[in-house]
Amino acid sequence: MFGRLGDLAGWRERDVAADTLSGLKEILTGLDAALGSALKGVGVQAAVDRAIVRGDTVLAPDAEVAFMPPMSGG
Amino acid sequence: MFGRLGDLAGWRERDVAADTLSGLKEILTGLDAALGSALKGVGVQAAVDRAIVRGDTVLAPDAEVAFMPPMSGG
Amino acid sequence: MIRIVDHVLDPGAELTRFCANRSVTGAVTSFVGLARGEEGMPALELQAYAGFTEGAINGFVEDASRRFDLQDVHIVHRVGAIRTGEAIVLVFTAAAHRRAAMEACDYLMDHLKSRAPLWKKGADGAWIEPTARDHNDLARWNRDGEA
Amino acid sequence: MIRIVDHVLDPGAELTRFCANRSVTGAVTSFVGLARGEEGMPALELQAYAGFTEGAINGFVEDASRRFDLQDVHIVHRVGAIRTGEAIVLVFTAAAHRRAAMEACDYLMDHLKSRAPLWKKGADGAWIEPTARDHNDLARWNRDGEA
Repeated sequence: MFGRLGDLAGWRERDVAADTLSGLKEILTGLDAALGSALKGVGVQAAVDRAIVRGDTVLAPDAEVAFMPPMSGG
Repeated sequence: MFGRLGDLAGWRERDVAADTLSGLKEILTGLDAALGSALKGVGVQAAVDRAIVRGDTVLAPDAEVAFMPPMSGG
Repeated sequence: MIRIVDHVLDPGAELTRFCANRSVTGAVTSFVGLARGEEGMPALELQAYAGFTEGAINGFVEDASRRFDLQDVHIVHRVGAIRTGEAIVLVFTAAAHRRAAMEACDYLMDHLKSRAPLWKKGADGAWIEPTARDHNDLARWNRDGEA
Repeated sequence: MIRIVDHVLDPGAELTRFCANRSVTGAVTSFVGLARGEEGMPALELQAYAGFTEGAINGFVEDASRRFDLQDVHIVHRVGAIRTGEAIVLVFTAAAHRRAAMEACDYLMDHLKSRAPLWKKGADGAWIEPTARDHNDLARWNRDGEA
């Protein structure tokens, strides 16, 4: 979780078991509805193993998923 | 004398008694005809006491005169 | 070439290293972005995504290298909590002639400021998004029709 | 603010000093002009006219200050015999925002390169005049009709 998503979640990293990106979002929404809603917000991107993913994708067991709000720039 | 004028003259600075800028040029031409001709060349400027002078001017006894070929820039 | 670091930067030491042992370089341009704010106070906090952020910045460097006749580029970006007056970002470019060095530095900063995967929190605790000024600066590079 | 010196320059140390103790500066741009040539060999020789040259450069700084929203400028120009890889000129500009700092640095270099009262001799012993490239660079600043 980066930027405001990390502040909203109250954590930056955690281990979650999920088979797909959409499944992961569902699990996170179940844990925290406000976070789940923010993950679907405008401009929020997901990266799987450091590559941007649009739409859904299958997750390998040790996949690293990042949720990124609009980038601030340097 | 700056740039190529100094190389041509063989000196950078010297004391010369002259009442006017044109008189100074005549004296220098008498000492060194090639230098005198170069001082009249295209783009050569004269400064008296660090101010550019176009045309002739009267020289104070302790005036500093500089002859400057086209500037190279930095 | 591209480093993301979480400690105080030393722009002078980096410039000394970047300028050393050059014989075909005529121009080195550098940009130092400093944190503005109240003296001695925390000014902002930056987050990067290790690996991902460097990859995106490397893409800007590759674009700049295609576009300008560059010999070398060095970028250091600070992350973490940054105090007023401390350097946030250093961009150094080297070229035979000054126009390429200057334009590449300008290009890289415009892209870093608006497109780098970095998340910034101001001294007031609010997360910041790129400004209209940043988007205008970036748009300058697309006026010749390049994507 | 403007210095003409006949010893080896230290761009990093100058940048460190220029960046120190700033709280309202967001952008520092610097340009370092290096002598190109054969490694370890004399590359060029520069003459200035003490007092006169600084005055002309100061005029460029005043023009730049009117034109751009600058906070500070520092220029150091080397004269005398310069070897390959050594710095010839340093230009530092400070501003709240990067566009002013960058454009002012660019403007100052264009004027220094073509209009500064300096006389330059190449490694071959021939005196050098400004290039067509320098005049083109300079002409960019007059396109808006300013003299």
